[in-house]
Amino acid sequence: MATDRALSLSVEDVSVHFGGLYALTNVSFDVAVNEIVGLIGPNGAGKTTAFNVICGFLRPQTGVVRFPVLGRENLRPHQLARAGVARTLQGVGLFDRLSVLENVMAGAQSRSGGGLGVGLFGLPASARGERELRQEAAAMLERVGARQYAGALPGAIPYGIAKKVAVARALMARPALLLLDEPASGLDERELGEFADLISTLGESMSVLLVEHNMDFVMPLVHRVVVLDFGEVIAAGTPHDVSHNETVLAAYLGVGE
Amino acid sequence: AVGSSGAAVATPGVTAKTITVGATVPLSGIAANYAEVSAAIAVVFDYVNAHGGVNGRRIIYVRKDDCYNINALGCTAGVGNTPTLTQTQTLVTQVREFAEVGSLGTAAQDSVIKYLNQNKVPDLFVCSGSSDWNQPAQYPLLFGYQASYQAEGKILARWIKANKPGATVGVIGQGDDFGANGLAGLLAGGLKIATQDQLTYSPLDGVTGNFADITQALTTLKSDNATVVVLDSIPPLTSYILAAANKMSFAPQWVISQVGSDPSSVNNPLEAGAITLDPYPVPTTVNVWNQWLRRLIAADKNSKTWFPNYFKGPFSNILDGNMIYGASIGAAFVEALHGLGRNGVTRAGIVKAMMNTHFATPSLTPLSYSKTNHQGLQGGSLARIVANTDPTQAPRAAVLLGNAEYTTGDSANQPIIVRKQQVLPIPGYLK
Amino acid sequence: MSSLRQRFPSAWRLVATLLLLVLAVALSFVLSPLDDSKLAGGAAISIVILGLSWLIGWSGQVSLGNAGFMAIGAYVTAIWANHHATSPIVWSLVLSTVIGGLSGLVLALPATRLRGPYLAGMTLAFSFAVTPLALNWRGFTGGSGGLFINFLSTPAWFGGLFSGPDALIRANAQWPADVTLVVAAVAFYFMANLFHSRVGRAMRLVRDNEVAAELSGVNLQRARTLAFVISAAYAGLGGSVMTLLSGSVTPQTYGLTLSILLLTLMVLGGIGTLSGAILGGLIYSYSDNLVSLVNKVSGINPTSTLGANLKGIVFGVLLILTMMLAPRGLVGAGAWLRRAARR
Amino acid sequence: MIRVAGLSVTYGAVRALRDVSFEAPTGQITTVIGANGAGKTTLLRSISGLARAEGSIRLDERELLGMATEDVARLGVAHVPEGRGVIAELTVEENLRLGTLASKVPLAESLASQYAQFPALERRRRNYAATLSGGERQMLAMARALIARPSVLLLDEPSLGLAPQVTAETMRTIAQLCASESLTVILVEQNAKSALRIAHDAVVLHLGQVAAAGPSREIAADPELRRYYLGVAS
Amino acid sequence: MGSFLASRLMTDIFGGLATGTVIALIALSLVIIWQSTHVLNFAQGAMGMFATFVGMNLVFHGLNYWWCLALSVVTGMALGALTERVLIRPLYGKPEINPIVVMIGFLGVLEAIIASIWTTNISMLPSPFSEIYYEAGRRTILVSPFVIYEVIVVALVLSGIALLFRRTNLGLQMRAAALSPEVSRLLGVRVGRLLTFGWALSTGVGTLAAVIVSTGQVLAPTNMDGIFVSAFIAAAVGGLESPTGAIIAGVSIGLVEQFILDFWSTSVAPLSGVIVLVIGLAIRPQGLFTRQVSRRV
Ligand SMILES: Nc1ncnc2c1ncn2[C@@H]1O[C@H](COP(=O)(O)OP(=O)(O)OP(=O)(O)O)[C@@H](O)[C@H]1O
Ligand SMILES: Nc1ncnc2c1ncn2[C@@H]1O[C@H](COP(=O)(O)OP(=O)(O)OP(=O)(O)O)[C@@H](O)[C@H]1O
Ligand SMILES: [Mg+2]
Ligand SMILES: [Mg+2]
Repeated sequence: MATDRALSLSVEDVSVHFGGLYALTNVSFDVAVNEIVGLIGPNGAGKTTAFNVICGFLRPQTGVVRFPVLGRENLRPHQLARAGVARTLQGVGLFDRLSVLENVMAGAQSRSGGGLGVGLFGLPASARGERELRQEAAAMLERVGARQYAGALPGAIPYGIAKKVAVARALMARPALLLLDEPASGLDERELGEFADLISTLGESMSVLLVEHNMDFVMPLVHRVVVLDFGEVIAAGTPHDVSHNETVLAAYLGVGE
Repeated sequence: AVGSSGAAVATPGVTAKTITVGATVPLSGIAANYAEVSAAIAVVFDYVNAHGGVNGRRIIYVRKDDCYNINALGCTAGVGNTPTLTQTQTLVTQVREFAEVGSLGTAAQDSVIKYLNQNKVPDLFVCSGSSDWNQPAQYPLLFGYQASYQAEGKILARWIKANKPGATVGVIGQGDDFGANGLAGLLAGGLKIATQDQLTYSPLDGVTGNFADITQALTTLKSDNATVVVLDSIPPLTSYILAAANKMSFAPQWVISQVGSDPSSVNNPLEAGAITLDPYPVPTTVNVWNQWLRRLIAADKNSKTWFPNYFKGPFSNILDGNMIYGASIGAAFVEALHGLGRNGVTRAGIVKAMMNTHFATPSLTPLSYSKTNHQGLQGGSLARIVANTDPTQAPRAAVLLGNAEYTTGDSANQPIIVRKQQVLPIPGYLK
Repeated sequence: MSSLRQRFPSAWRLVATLLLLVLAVALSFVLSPLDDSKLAGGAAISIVILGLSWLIGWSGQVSLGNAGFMAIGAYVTAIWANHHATSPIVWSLVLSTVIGGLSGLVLALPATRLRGPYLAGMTLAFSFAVTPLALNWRGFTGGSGGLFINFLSTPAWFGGLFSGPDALIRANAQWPADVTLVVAAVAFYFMANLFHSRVGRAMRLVRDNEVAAELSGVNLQRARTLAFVISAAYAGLGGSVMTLLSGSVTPQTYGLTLSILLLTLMVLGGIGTLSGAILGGLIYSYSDNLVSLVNKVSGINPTSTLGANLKGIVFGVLLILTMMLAPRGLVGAGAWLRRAARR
Repeated sequence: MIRVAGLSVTYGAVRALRDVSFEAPTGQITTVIGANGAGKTTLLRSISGLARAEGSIRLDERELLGMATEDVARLGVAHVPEGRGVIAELTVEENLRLGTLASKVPLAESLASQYAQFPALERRRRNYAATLSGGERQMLAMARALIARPSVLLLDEPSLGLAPQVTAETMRTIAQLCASESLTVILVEQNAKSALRIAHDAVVLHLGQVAAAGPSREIAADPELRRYYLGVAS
Repeated sequence: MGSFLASRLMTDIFGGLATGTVIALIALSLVIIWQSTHVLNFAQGAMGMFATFVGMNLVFHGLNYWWCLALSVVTGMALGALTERVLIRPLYGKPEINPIVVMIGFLGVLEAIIASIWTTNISMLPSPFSEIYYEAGRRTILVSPFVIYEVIVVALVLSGIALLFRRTNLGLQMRAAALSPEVSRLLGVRVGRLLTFGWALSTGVGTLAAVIVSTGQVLAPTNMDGIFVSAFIAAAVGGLESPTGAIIAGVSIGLVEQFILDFWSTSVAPLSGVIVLVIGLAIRPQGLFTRQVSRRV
């Protein structure tokens, strides 16, 4: 998974509110190149909202999201996708009427070539690209362990498989920054282990920001953890520091778990 | 190599025993009540066939529904974009008609006259008062039947000037040729109509049921104190306009174009008292043609499905304007054909016959064509709609006011000719 | 063969299209003049259905307004023909396509912001407005009488191919049919390419899940607009061909009813497929044969009240039954049968 | 008590369940575990009448198979489906009201008890469910099932997306309800470790068949199963 | 001059109200069907007309107007219920566009049936109230006892429907059944019955509208065609989720149309729906009165 791009991310002083509800208040954190960062916190803390701000789905009321390499701010989601930011969604978020294989191919939409003209005239570039994509997507499905579902429609596959397909789709973009929103929910313990290995490998070639409620899974995997509660950063640091932080224990992890 | 001449090529639609003619007409949709016109043509042909045909040939009459050329769900679709064209193509290429007889509707027939001309098919007695049928130079095979809306307008204008001098006149007209030509006729007849009263509505109102603009038009006319209002509308809309005016207690003298005045189609008591131009002396004048038509209908086995109202409707046994209109076209075509003899039935022959015949029709005005005039009737008789007290009669009927009036042309300088009521006798072979 | 098909898909599509075209033109020599005319009408309407199928089946945007774009193409052709009687018809076709597409762009500005029933409402309003607008702009459109142009006139060399008593009628019916078939073949070829291109996939992504599509790098606004533009261009082309076939354009022709008819034909044939569009066109052409068949079988007098209205019933029942028995249209039913046979 | 006997479900060529039999006793939590695609969701869907199945499912001698879903629900079977099943276009409180249709307890009282359990929901009661975060939606689904005071509770991966603390608390509540209100719970979980901890009995599904069944303590101790499902090297 | 303008404005406002309320009533029936089954019913107009013919035709045979009205509405409800059971029920879960096409087919069938049973001959349906407009000075104010009756009916039906959907458990269940049938079933909602009820209710309201449209007018199969399109547009502008929105949009279309007619041109009048739509949707694409529910991610 060689990527020619490298992206770091810095979230600076971001606030988002919906009417009277403060989803994020002056949140700042960053993700360095090839770093794996965990973003954790109770339900409704603002994790997904932070992702939405980073991806350009939401404009924060204050603050900015910077990708120092790109040197541009306020990009729209599709522009970010082309710049190398890929993301999985908290739910399933697959394309209902596309087969699993096509779903994975769709991940490469931002980098495959050919506009309207190429498409209309069916120029060779378009055909060749399609064939290569198909092979690459099949390999990707193999890699996440969902190969046998390639021909199925998303509605007919088990939840755990759907989550894997979603990750495969994100990887097809050959991202430089990967945002994963609860990618491991619905996986059993054995699969969690395999999945953790996958992410560690990815971390060597891209930056990863990971939201997950399963601490046994997150803590050993990430380099750094940021903890949100009620829209504010209440702690940040190494997994070890954070998991012994009093505030975090009280707000999220619970004592004695 | 295309199109050859001489007797070697058989005339389409003509065999030793039959002549096939066709028509595109509305059998369903908003103008479906005009279906009676072509049904009456068919009744005449049936009668003639039952009595040995014309010079030994039976007439096969193929009517195709074109929904008044309005694209409706399930209405004929297929070629090009208009139902009428589709059906006409079927008639020309598959039915292989000799000619069209009695096709109906201005917009409908407008959309196919080129096609018929290109394929050299005579198009006879088009049912509509448009002047489009009168273009002999460009369309030598095309013949109208009705008086032009312009001619009608001129005659109506004459009545208004004579009987309502100094009246404020308003017009509500369909927003197409029908309305425009009608208005042109009124102006050519010397009427003054204030611009704001030249009101139009969309012909599609009849399809969409959107009548708000008519109410608006009436409001304006009323506030302008119009005392005479001329309507160029099809029957359902005439009925609607009368009711809408009644709602605002607006009761001018109504003057209604022939196309939209037939009392049994309008079916509204408010129509009593209106003035109209009626080409036929129906039904109060004792007229041989009426007796004849009743006999034909009684003898025809199909007529029960064709004229449900005549047999069981509220006006049973009443001949309405459409039926007489159709019967007279049927008779006229038979007359033209009759004159050709057994061997003269060619397309060129029928066209010549059209121009040389002085047709016998129930109308009081002459029906004749010439090299330069293909319009048809040139006028009609003024009539007043009255309420009948006789329960055996239709509740309303058109009563002739006097003489037949006609003109030789549409423009202002062609005078109106008035002549005594005089009905030509029914030709012997039709009796 | 199949590997060739995979290696050079667009060349394969080109060959397939040409083969089909040759076949269809050959067929037009065999068929009766009436069938030729029906073939022409069916081919023309299938171009429009294909464009609609692309919009609805691929990009997921329901439009009830495509008859409006047809009207634009039709009027452009008529106005152009009235001013440039001698220019080759190719220009009419191209011009109508381009202006159709541009008008699609204009409608897309508000339309692409809308979803589901709201989009349906907006496009419905557009097609409802076409007739009154055409009636109102007499200067351009000739008002209610419409505009008349010369037919596709049959060239002498083509007429020379025919002889016998029917020569005139046959040549006059077949020439437009063959021209239309060529135009339709071009339109189908381009759409076949689009279906299998990256742009085609972008449409399906937008249709299924807008958020995920954006995350995959699809510019939503652009994709939805492009869908409209292409669909409108196809409708414009179809309207242009219709005008060349019928020699006239009137405001009543392209109203709401036609938009609805297009939608039903598309669904009947099979949404989002090439063959579905062809089937839709054929159904359009031959629906009255079906009605007369029913007339004959049931023995109902076609000129009686019931007989005259029978087509509404037959067409309606046909629509209902197809949706009940073959919810994916006739193409879907065909695929199902093939699968069943294989089992 | 729910008694499943000889249950089979097929989707076209896929046989999702094959001859599954087990019992879920009243007042106990029975957990169903198994790998992705083992058929766990399908099992719960057949109990609710959402999947067409063959065999027999009895709730206290009453045959559920063949009954309409709404009738099963009206017998007191509450189902928290996979993917949460909150109705996004209704408000939080409207969603909860839908849960109380058959209940005789006054609405205000039922609401209060759920708001006490899930305070996050009370703050958002007038908001559309669409605006909730993933975990908040899961809470809503749980609350809506519990508010009906069901006699049978079918939970399809309830911990999905919930913060660890909330999961633990919810499980505690359910365990309490089991004991105090003789609730029958069938719990489907990926997180087998925690599921086995609170369940009395466990059923292990493998490729649509019952691979093992018994008291959860025993299942948790079985070395083979441990290796396979708990990812623990033996 | 001032008073002339004032009376002209009065005329327009009342005229607009008269058309607008009927548009609103039909829009309301569309909203009901949308809220209770998420189907866009293109045959709504024809269904209402069919029921109207069944009942109101008896007026010509001497039956009292109100009995006929009741009969029409009951027929409409039965027709709606039957349609749902026979035509719509088998289509749940099929592509969204299928019920639309089926209802278009049904529209064709119904119109043909009406046309062949009652022929196309026209008769005026007399009104139970005076339809004569009031006069103010020399000008006609487009309001009559019948128009007042019409406005009252619309107000009553609107409040009834709004109460049903917003305040009652039945309404909540209906909405839930339409939004998510499977989840609703899991909660014990009798989805099937509610869908049938929704169709019955909607067609009943649609029939009421059709009777009002046809009263004092020719009873013709096409009476609802144009006004149905306006109603459809009104429903889309107002937001299919909101009965109040439908009413406001419907009345606005009526008013705009009336003003266009008076101050501009009759042939532009059919565009009034478009004008209201473009303005309305430009302000809020998801319908003027739909509350923002969506959260995209
Ligand atoms: N569009 C919106 N309108 C109103 N409130 C919103 C909106 N989007 C998010 N919120 C609220 O903002 C808060 C943060 O939501 P977010 O989805 O970011 O939480 P989260 O940390 O991802 O939680 P979870 O772990 O449960 O997924 C929640 O209380 C949520 O309900
Ligand atoms: N609608 C459907 N059509 C076809 N196959 C289906 C359908 N639903 C489920 N299946 C198949 O049935 C099998 C069982 O699926 P099920 O969803 O019950 O698994 P599961 O155990 O719940 O998995 P997970 O833990 O990942 O949710 C799978 O092979 C799946 O592909
Ligand atoms: Mg979240
Ligand atoms: Mg599952």
